[in-house]
Amino acid sequence: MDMYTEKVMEHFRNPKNMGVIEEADGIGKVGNPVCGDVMHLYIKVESRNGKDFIKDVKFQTFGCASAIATSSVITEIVKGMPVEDAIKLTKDDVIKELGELPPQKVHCSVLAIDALNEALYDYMTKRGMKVPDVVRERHKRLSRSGEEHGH
Amino acid sequence: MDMYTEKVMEHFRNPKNMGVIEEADGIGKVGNPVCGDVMHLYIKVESRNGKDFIKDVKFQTFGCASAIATSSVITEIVKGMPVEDAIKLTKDDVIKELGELPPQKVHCSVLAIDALNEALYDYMTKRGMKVPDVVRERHKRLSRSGEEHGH
Amino acid sequence: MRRVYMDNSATTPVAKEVLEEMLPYFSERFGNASSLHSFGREAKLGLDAARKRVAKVIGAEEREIIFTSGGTESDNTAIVGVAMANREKGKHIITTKIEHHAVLNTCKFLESRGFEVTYLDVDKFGIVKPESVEGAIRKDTVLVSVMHANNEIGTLEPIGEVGRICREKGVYFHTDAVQSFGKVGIDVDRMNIDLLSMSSHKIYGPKGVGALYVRSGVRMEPLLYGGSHEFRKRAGTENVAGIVGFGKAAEISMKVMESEASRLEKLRKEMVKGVLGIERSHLNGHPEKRLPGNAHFRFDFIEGESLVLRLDMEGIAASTGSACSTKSLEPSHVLLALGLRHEEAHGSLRLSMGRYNTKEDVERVLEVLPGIVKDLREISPFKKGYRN
Amino acid sequence: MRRVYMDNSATTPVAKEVLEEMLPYFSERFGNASSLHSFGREAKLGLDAARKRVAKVIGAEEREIIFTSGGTESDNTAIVGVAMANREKGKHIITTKIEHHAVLNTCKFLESRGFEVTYLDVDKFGIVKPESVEGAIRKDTVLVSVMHANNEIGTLEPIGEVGRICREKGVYFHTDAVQSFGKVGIDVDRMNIDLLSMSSHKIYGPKGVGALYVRSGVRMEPLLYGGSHEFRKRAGTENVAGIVGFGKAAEISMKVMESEASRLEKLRKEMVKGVLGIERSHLNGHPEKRLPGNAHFRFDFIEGESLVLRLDMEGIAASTGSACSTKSLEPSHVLLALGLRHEEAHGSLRLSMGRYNTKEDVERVLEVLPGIVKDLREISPFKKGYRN
Ligand SMILES: Cc1ncc(COP(=O)(O)O)c(C=O)c1O
Ligand SMILES: Cc1ncc(COP(=O)(O)O)c(C=O)c1O
Repeated sequence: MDMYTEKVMEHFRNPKNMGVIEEADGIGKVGNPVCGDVMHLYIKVESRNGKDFIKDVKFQTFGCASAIATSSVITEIVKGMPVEDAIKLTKDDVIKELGELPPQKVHCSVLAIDALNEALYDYMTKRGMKVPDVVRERHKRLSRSGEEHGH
Repeated sequence: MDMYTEKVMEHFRNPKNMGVIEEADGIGKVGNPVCGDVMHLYIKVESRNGKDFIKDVKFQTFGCASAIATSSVITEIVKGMPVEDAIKLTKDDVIKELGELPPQKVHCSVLAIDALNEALYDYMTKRGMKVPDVVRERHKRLSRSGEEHGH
Repeated sequence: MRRVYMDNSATTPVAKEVLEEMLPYFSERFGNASSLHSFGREAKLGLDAARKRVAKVIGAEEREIIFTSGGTESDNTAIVGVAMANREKGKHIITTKIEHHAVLNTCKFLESRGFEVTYLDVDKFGIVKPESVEGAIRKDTVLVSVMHANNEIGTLEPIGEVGRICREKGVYFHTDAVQSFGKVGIDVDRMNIDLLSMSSHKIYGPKGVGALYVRSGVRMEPLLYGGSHEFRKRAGTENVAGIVGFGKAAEISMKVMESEASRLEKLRKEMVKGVLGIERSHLNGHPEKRLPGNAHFRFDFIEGESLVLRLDMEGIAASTGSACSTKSLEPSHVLLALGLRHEEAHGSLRLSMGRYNTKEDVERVLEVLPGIVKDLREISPFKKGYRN
Repeated sequence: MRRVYMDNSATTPVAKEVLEEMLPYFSERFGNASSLHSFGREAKLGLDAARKRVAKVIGAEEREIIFTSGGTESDNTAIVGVAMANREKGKHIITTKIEHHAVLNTCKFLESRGFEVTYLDVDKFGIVKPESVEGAIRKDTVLVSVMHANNEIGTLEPIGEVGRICREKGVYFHTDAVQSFGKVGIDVDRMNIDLLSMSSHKIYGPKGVGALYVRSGVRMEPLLYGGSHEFRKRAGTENVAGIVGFGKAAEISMKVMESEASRLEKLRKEMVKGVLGIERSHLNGHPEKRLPGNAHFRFDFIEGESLVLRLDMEGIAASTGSACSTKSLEPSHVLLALGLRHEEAHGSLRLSMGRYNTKEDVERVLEVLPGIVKDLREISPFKKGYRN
């Protein structure tokens, strides 16, 4: 068995949506260079028929191949997704999309979910919206310890 | 390095002087089947010009290749030798003749010297001769413990 | 001179198909299986495939197979590893008097570290009674180690029953299956085995490779510390070519197991019949419950090493018992455990037949052996009986 | 795609001449070296010749060479064996913070058994000060273990001076020479070395073979118990084919040592010069006192694994440091010991050149590496500096 699935390597080789959104509606920054992974996620949100959609999303990542691949894949998953659905995503959705991650790399999928959470939190608080409990809890946990992101 | 020298193997393959001397002047029996080696040595002695010579010698041996080879070689060494010289032989004479013995087989050369000693002792006491100290001492040691023969 | 190799219990030649499968892993797919790059991944693929093949032979899961440097390391790892990891529970180990030195000397080492070891007796055929295992288990027993097939006399032990008893009593059960692996059917689940030692060079694979089966959940310390190889149970850069060869050898052995067993049994029966025609010769071990290819004899009044060397002069490779003890002066601990006297134990000869032996090989042995026995008895002072 | 292998510190391909010398020992001269018969004696001859060749490289006596299953086993045997055999004298061991895990984790194991271990610091180049060894030696110190060449950054340690100090103080000195054996001159007498670990697969020999030099008279317990192989210091049927290969590999290495060292040093200098042309790149380890073929870098703002995998996509095999730790999340303990920050330690790349690397290989790396670094920095949130 190879360490990484072909899908992981594909995203690593050709990461989608990398870069910065200059006028982002929400920015999520998680991870810590000390631990070897940092992910920055930028989102642009659009309202259509009273529903919020993630219109655009970009990332910057410092980290191993699976950190880069999970970053890329989370942007693909959420691009065009209603915010209310994006909130419900978990690390398993990321892993399922990639096929599999080696046990010691599962934390990268958590990192991607965390980055999304932080971007959504940032967006919601900036707009003065009510932040759903799940997003608030996750944010609290993440801000308590900048160094902990699931491993 | 092979375990045994070519000389050892030669004597093992074609042992010299094996068998019994029916009317032996001296018989030496040493070793113990429990330990895996037993040697019987038969000598026939002849006097010429007032000097005793080992005229004939034969052996029977139960044991490993080096026990058989040392038996064979000691018979070759002593055949025709004055008794007074045979008394002075040591295990090193046997080993030198064979080239070398593996460390765990050195006791076989001791066994051969012991068998010779016992055959000489037997011959001397039967004839009522004065037994030289070295032969008597060796005999005492050997008869104290039938099981000990140098290892 | 035509050479006849009859020492397959000591070691076996590497099978042609095995060597072929190994070759690319020396200089092409040579990567370190832990490396991230393509050379490493190619090596890892070979490693994983071999693990699957070895696991299959004994009905194990892949992650329960740890590759080692051979049967000796497997035995040491199992015994020291389980004893040390469970020493809070107790310091008592049970084994038998006829184990290979890789088990016995490891137990002796543990005795020097404060463990207590019970060495069970065997009957005159070399079989350990399952009830004696049951009777020896105490509250502080942490491990029972009973070999599957004895390497000298070939006797097969009732490890299924021993396994059942150990499972009932909640004691780990290790079996040294170095001689039986790939030759006799093994199912670790059905036989309730927790740890099992294997060695590649006994089944036409390369030397220096072995494996240890460790049931999931068994508490065991590693013997070798270092990198996190082999599920963190055995450190050291994996011997990929060797392991690939072992895997192939295991696969072939499983495929031919039944046909080889019946073929070798026939050869053995011929051999036994022929050799017992020599006066004052005896078969050691059980007449039926033994490894298919193992024939083990003793001859009164002569000594084993001489016999082996005389056979060697005729181009026949045999042994007195185990290869490791050929240079020792002690008679075999296995033969003594059968109740044989020292002088009887000195006159033993093991003819272990394998995949490349034929009917002609047996005939050749039967042609020269009687004369050699006669010759050696000629030199022996005991033509009629042991006396000094 | 043309493949370039630049991970020779992780492992090397088996040299053609080595494999050729091994081949007859698989299926022809396949006997068990402990067997009395001709098959066994043929194997024994191969074993003895290999022992002679290995001994010669380090100026040792043949009987001081014990064959093992690799560098890891050699390290474990030396450290556990000496510690346990001398525990009446004391339970203190000295080593460094930059040893291979085969040494470090073995020391950790001994800590769990009541030993005390001092882990010495190194300077920013990875060099341990001999005076710090001297200062750490106590009455109850039984062993000092300092590696010869570091496997990640390639730094060469002043083991001659450490050896002299240990000899003066009457403390056993072990050195892990797995990376330097056959590449840098070693003389166990001149350097006052008591125990020295070697591994075959780092010098174009097969994997799964190694050796431990043990000076005559050194008190050491075996790690593997069983038959009386290897002067009773390491049980287990000898891996004859592997050992023969190791012997040949050792012989070749000695012959080409000097010419290879100067050739590789040239390649390395070219590589270093080229790579340091990339902005914010750094050389790790000592600029001169290092293994001839080792070039070890770090690049700000990017992570090593990504770098290795991107190079792999271009057919270039490299590593972040040691192969064994590639799957761990921890940054290298070696780089941290140099005083690098965690985030710096994550961005490392080891390019280890060997016998089959050419100028073209170096050029190929220098052709693609700058672009890859640039790409990865594009994705990185730290284009200008580390901040969160
Ligand atoms: C029953 C048994 N156990 C253990 C071993 C040791 O295996 P290895 O030679 O692979 O170390 C052997 C053979 O030598 C054996 O026959
Ligand atoms: C310095 C050092 N020590 C020990 C080892 C372990 O050797 P082996 O892989 O042969 O077990 C290695 C390589 O893996 C090494 O580089």
